Amino acid sequence: LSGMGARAASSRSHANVKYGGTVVLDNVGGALWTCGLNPYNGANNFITLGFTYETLVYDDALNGKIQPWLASGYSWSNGNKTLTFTIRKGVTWNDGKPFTAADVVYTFRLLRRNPALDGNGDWQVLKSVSRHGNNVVMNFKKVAVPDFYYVAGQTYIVPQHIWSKIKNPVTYIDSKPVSTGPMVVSKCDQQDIIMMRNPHYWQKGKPYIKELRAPAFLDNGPGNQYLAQGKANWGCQYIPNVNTYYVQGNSNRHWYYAPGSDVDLYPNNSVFPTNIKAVREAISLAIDRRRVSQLGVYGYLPPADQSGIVLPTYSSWYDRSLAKHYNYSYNPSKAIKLLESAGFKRGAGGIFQKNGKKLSLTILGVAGFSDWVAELQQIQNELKAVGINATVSNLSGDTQLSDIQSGHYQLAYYFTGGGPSPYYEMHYVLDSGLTAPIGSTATGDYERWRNSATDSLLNRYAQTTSSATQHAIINELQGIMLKNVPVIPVLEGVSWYQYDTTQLVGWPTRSNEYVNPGCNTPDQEIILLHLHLK
Amino acid sequence: MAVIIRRVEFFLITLWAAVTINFILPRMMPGNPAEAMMAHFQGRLNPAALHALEVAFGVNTKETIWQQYVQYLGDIVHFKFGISLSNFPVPVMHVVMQALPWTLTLAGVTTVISFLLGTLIGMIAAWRRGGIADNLMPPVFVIISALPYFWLGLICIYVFAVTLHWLPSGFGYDEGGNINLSWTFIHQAITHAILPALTIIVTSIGGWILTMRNNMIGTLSEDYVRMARAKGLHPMRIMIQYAGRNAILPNITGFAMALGFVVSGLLLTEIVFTYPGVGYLFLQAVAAEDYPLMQALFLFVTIAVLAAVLLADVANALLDPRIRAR
Amino acid sequence: MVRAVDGVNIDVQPGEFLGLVGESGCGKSTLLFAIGRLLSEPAEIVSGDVLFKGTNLVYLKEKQLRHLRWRGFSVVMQSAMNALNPVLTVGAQMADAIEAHERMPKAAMKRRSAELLQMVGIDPIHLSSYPHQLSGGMRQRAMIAMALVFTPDLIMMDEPTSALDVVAQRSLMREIKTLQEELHFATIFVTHDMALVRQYADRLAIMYAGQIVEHASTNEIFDDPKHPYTRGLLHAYPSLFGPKEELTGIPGRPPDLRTPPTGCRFHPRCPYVMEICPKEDVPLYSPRGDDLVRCFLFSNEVMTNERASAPL
Amino acid sequence: MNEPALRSEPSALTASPVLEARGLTKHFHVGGIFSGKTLHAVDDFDLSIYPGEIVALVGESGSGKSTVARLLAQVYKPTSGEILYRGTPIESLHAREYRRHVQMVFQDPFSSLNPVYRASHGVLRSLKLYSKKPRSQLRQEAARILDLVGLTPSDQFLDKYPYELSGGQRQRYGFAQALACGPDLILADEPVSMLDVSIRLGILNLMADLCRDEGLAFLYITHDIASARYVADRMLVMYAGEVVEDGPTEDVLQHPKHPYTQLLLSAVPDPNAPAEAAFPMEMGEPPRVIDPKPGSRFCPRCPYAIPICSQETPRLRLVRPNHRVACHVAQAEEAIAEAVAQSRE
Amino acid sequence: MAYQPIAIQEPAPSPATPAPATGRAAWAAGFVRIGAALSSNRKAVAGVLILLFFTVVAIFAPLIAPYSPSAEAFAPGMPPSSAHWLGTTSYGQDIFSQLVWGTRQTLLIGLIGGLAATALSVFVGVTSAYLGGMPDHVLSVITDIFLVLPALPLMIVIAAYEKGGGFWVLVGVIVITGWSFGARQLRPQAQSLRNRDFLESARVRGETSAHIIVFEVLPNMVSLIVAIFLGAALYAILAAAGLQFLGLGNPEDQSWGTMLFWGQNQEALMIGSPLWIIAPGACIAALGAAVALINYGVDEISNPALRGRKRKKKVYVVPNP
Ligand SMILES: Nc1ncnc2c1ncn2[C@@H]1O[C@H](COP(=O)(O)OP(=O)(O)OP(=O)(O)O)[C@@H](O)[C@H]1O
Ligand SMILES: Nc1ncnc2c1ncn2[C@@H]1O[C@H](COP(=O)(O)OP(=O)(O)OP(=O)(O)O)[C@@H](O)[C@H]1O
Ligand SMILES: [Mg+2]
Ligand SMILES: [Mg+2]
Repeated sequence: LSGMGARAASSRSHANVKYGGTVVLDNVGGALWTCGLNPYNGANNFITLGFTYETLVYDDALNGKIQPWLASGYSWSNGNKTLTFTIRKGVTWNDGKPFTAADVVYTFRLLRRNPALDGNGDWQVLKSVSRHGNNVVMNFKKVAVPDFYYVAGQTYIVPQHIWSKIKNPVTYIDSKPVSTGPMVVSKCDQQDIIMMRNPHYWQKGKPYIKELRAPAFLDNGPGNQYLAQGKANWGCQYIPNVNTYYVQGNSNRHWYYAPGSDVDLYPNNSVFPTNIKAVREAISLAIDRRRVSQLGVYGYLPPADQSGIVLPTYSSWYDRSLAKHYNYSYNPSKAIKLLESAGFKRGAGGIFQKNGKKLSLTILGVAGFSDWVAELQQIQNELKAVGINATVSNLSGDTQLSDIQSGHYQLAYYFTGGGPSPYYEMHYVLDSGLTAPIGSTATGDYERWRNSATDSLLNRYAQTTSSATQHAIINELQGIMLKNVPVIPVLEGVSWYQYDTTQLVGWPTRSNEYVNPGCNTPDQEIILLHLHLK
Repeated sequence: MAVIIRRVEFFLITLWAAVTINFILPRMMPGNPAEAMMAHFQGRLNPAALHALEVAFGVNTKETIWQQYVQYLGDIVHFKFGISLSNFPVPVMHVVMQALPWTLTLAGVTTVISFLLGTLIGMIAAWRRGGIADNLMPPVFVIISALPYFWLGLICIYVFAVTLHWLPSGFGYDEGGNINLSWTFIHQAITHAILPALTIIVTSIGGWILTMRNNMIGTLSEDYVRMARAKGLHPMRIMIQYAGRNAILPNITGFAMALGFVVSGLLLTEIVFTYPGVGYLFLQAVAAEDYPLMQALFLFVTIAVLAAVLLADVANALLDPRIRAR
Repeated sequence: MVRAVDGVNIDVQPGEFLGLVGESGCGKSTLLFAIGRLLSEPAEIVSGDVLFKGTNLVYLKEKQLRHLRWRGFSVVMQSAMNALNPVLTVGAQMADAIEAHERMPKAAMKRRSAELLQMVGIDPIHLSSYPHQLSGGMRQRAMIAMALVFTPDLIMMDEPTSALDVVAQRSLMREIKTLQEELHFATIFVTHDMALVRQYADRLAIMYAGQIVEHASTNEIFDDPKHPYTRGLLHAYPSLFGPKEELTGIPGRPPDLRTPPTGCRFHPRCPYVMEICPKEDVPLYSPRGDDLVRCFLFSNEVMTNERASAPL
Repeated sequence: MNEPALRSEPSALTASPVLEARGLTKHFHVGGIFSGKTLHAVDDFDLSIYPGEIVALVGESGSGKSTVARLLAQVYKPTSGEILYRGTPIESLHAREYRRHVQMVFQDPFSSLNPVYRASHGVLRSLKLYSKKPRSQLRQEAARILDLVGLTPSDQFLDKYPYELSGGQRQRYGFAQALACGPDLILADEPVSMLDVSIRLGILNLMADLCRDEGLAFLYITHDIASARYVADRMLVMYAGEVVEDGPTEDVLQHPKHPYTQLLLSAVPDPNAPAEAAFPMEMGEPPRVIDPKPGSRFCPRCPYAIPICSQETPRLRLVRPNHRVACHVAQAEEAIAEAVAQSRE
Repeated sequence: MAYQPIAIQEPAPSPATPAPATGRAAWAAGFVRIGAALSSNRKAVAGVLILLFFTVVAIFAPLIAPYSPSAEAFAPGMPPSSAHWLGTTSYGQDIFSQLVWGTRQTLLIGLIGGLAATALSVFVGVTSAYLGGMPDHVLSVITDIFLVLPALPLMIVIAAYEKGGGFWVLVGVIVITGWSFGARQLRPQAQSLRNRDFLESARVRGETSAHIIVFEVLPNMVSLIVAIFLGAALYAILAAAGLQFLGLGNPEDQSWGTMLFWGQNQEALMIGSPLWIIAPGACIAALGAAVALINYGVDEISNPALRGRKRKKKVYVVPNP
């Protein structure tokens, strides 16, 4: 056995903890609740995952630390092609039925039967899942160690005795989940979801709090107001000028935003002018990321690093010397020099051009994201300042995504996907396995970066469980990011997180960041388990 | 009889047209619901989820547009609206039914109040031509009716909810309240509806005042009103039975239309006040390219308007014998 | 400011049928409305009195007036089409009138209404009909029935037959006349049809430009018209039966009441115009008997001075 | 009898007619789209008008007089029947060609002038469309026409606005517009119905003058039978969409053959005669013009009706020289009288 | 019965402008007539003054606005001061400058949207009424369908469907959803005109249908058309503000609606820059009120019965002779 935490989840003494209290979770869903809590397809499941359905392990996205959860242990074997879980004993479903390895196997087979439910793509890497007594054995098609995060950390286990009776699990609404988690949904209507403490929860004595309530918000505005009025004690959204609006000098109100994955400018690597490396470098140098952040979101999103490493979250993976060598800090004059040395000449209005082609491009943004609109406006101005004529086109979210996926763009502002190590983001933005020719849908690598060295690095990473090898590979990938600038990280996305200690304590804090803060799934369960009355 | 046949004919043609537009519009929109869902989650979903979503939503269906249309018409006839994509996997009917009562109540009550009040004020203003009521009310409310009502809503929230704490700023009822027919719930519902209702009434009443006043001034110069005076009738009776009743007739259809429109027109109000009605669902459905939901909502609103217009015809016929004869 | 009716004196005795004739727009309807205090803005009575059985209506409070209306005097309006409330049944409108002045059980009210309709030749079934369900002639009759609810002392009728063709007109006129003889109410009957009043009126008042120009018994006026305008009127009618002759009518056109001609208002069109006519207002005076006329031609002083020079 | 001879007898009766209508029929669709009801506004209308002739068209209100005029003026399309202008079917004439020669004066002088223009707008437009005179002389020409219809001083009347005009003046602008086209025939629809006596007379005299001086023909539609007698050579009596009597004016008035004509004439108030006794058919059902059944339409009100009246539609037949009537009874009487006369001979 | 002098107050004097003899002038005269009548109506004068004020602001925006509206050049969230009359946004833009520049687009939307919708209403309404029969039936049903379709949701669908939702998309959406109301009002009036004898008179005179519609029918409806235009303009202004507020316009446009969008997005009322929301809303309200007032005036002008009775009644006493 390897990589196993010694103890089951934190089990400190409950002696001096007061029970009771209500958590009011202010997580804007942009819709009224319809109580679709199906863990695989429910529109509202984000509010309950973790609290209700649980995963085999808890894989912390901030530091990659793995805690055993419904599985009390796991091991890799067969050249990392076989993964064996030992299923925890003494866990029961909240209807009192015991939880067994059969439920786990059932869950995975359910996903295989219904690709519509397999949102993590488990069966793109899995070959088979079978039960051996109290163990569950998974065979992989190919070595894919990083997929452990999805298979073990993001796949929610459902009860066989309930789900096997459901005719169509894809359209199963599941408004009262039978699950293993610490809370039980007691009421759900369009305005409120209320969860009560699960008395049968497998972590004895937990949770401490009695009730969790999540009102529905159509929009950030009312959600923020609710929070600011002190009606909710756990918030998960962007609040403009949070100190004025929310904290208001109240020492019980806090916020801190932990960076997770970058927001990038994707330069289309196969069209002019973003196929020119110098142009991409110049863009990266021309952007004053701090100011962009300041304008868009009051500086709450930290400026991103061209290496693609989210700091300080993954600082242990960061190659400082390499970054220093390439030095992508804000430097417009260097950007201009680069363009000049690449053969561009200043033309009308100070815009560079080469062979009669103007250095002008369109940036795709999203009209609905006001912060992006503001940020792109700033970026557009900064690019103009170095002689790049950028115009912003703000589209609807899905149109933008569709254009990005099909490669019909020059420069686009979009998210990246993350995971418990920088690998996940690197994989998302650089793996040519995810890309597609222009006109077809890419599921990652939207900029169409095709480089065999990169691909083999990513491949090698997927095969190893050795931390040292992983670090070495990530270092090399940072080199590629800095040297070739396939994508341009601009800001680091954060998990929005506000909390109120008037009644409840035990929140993760900047200094005690025991879990990825915010409202991530299933991470929010860990926070809940820590909360108790003052 | 002919009137009713003509009405039913109009009803059917309009319904068909609305249903068809309803079918075409969402299909003309670029993108697809799976991508909309991905975009909604702002990069938090695993890229692999797109495939799962497409399978679940049946995005890349091979059916021709005609097959889809026929299928669609068939479903509508059977009141099958399918599953809402943005609320997957909850059926559209459930989503709509959850929201509809709120909107209907708010819209219905406000429109009726606004119509009755406006009509009354208009009637009095015209009756006391040149009096204080006449010189003050119509212009003031006409100006107020030019206010953007959502903006008025924002200001009201700021003043009455945030600053003064007199009234709740949103929702249909208190947090944690239970929806039932208890007095507590009704009381909550009323308190929560006051601000949204107020903004709607205040901004819509001007139109009613003005049209009623103008109609009434017209009927007041009719010979039958002079005749009523000659007969020595009580002034109240002349104002209501002779001038008022004839003046209100042209407004009834407008009233019905308004009744139908507010169902969708409440949209901005509902957003501003986080009111749990169908208005917001529209926006959500459009943003998420949730065809089934969008179609159902369009259909419901169109039917609501048409039904209101039909009702107005009935009311007109009841109040105006001349129409009955035709 | 238009003086639509200016200095008019008329009187009508119980049981009398007074015809009021004049060109269109000369103020006939306005006069009737003024008598009933039914002028609506912007029209108003600026001076004068209306003595109804000794009571001056002009100074009566609206409330007192209400009690006098319909019981004392009633009106049949010019356009029956518009004078009935389109949304109430004929019966309801009659009941309205009754209720306003008298407490009466519903059944009695209905009986009375039915009686009245029958009296004017309408089937009482039409009590529950709406105005639009009646023909023009029936509507006129219904109005007359309504005016008779309390058998008032005075009924003012404003061109009650203008909407009808000759056949219908004649039968209605005959009914009015019969009713009047039976019930003995006074009638003021407005029309511009000379032929009609010739047949039905006891006395005639001829109006021109807001003034009465001649007021005498019907026979007197037809046999010996005095005012040149009356003469013109009589000479503008082609006859269906008499000999065919060329007619000339009255030259010129009616004056604009905003700026009425000075002196005698008819002088610009008058074939007998004299020097004095544009200069002095003519009073309505009686050259002989009860007949009144507003023309200098018959004034003694003028006559002696100028008669010789003016052809008559 | 003082016969003022307003104008010479219609000498042109022998010439060819200006306008001929044959079997003119107009049905209106009434009710909703699904109700198949048809209103027979005009049925089987025949007419010939000769140059210099005035034909009066009288009849009950709603009997289809205006509809006839509008059909002849091509404002309505006939349901069936044909109209010939000087022997040519009008379909084969250019629209403007026909307009130029056949003009109409509308019933209501208050709505026939466009309130946004000077009253002379119509006259000037007509001249612009049809006059061969140079543009600069159009105004002069218009003034001449206004003079002709008695709107003097014409200079002043050229610049007046409709709201400044009295009814009689408006009516004459209508005439002026019609005249400006230089027509052969004017269809005058109740041109005097709402005017008071003196204005009425002015217009009648004007028509007579025009007829005599310019050889114009008129179709004069009216309720006022006395005025028809005053100007018209021939008189047509309509009842419920059908012509029931047609003959020289004096003859029709002296010898009315159709019971409706008799009723009509008896009802005209006569200032020289006191009111007389009721006429038997005064009251009675209004005629049925919506989906009528065959038979005489006057039958339900007719005291002389015989069985055939309710079964067979009577046709117009000659009963006296130039005098035709559509009545079974009158025709039968005439036949008997003729037979008697013949047998006497 | 005794002596009866009666006075009738003259109706408001008929408009002084003479009716012209030619077609084009009839149009002009129609407008002149309305203009003249408007100037005598106090409410309308107030409306026109407000409108003029905004027009001047829009035309001279570059001169009036102290700063560039989009420059994020100042400290964010500043309260009103002499340098920034209305303070700054949370992006550090000058609110007053934004307000001034925003006048342009808002006015343009009202003008262009109103004109286009009116043109469509007139075209459909009048054609339908004039042609009658089947075309009338079809056009009326189309009008009614557009009237019955829920406008705001339809707008949202169309606005979302056209990427970015720029100015022209906004105008297009407003026109598509806004014309039917006017057409519905115009049709009966055109229909009642259609059977007026002066049109048949023109037809008998030999005029073409096009000539009759343009030069005989329409000049008679100038005041209704103006009223419809004002209604449509008001609708356009409010609808555009609503759409932009929802983020369905182009958020980079300078207009009052987008200001509301940004202000609401940044929770301006809560973070101490309330003027960011209050000012543009108040401006929309003022502009809307101006249009509503003018409309009110036009209403009174086109319907003489509605004219106010502001003049004191003069009572003339006629001396008894
Ligand atoms: N409301 C009003 N405003 C202005 N002038 C008016 C008003 N009512 C009537 N008049 C004027 O008063 C005069 C008399 O009108 P009135 O209706 O009494 O005429 P009439 O003799 O009844 O005419 P008719 O025979 O056509 O009914 C007319 O010149 C008319 O223009
Ligand atoms: N456009 C139309 N649509 C339907 N019915 C019509 C139309 N025009 C006329 N009618 C009907 O045709 C019949 C004849 O009407 P018309 O106007 O010709 O009568 P008229 O003899 O001129 O009557 P009046 O003397 O009242 O002018 C009437 O019953 C009328 O209702
Ligand atoms: Mg009158
Ligand atoms: Mg007619």
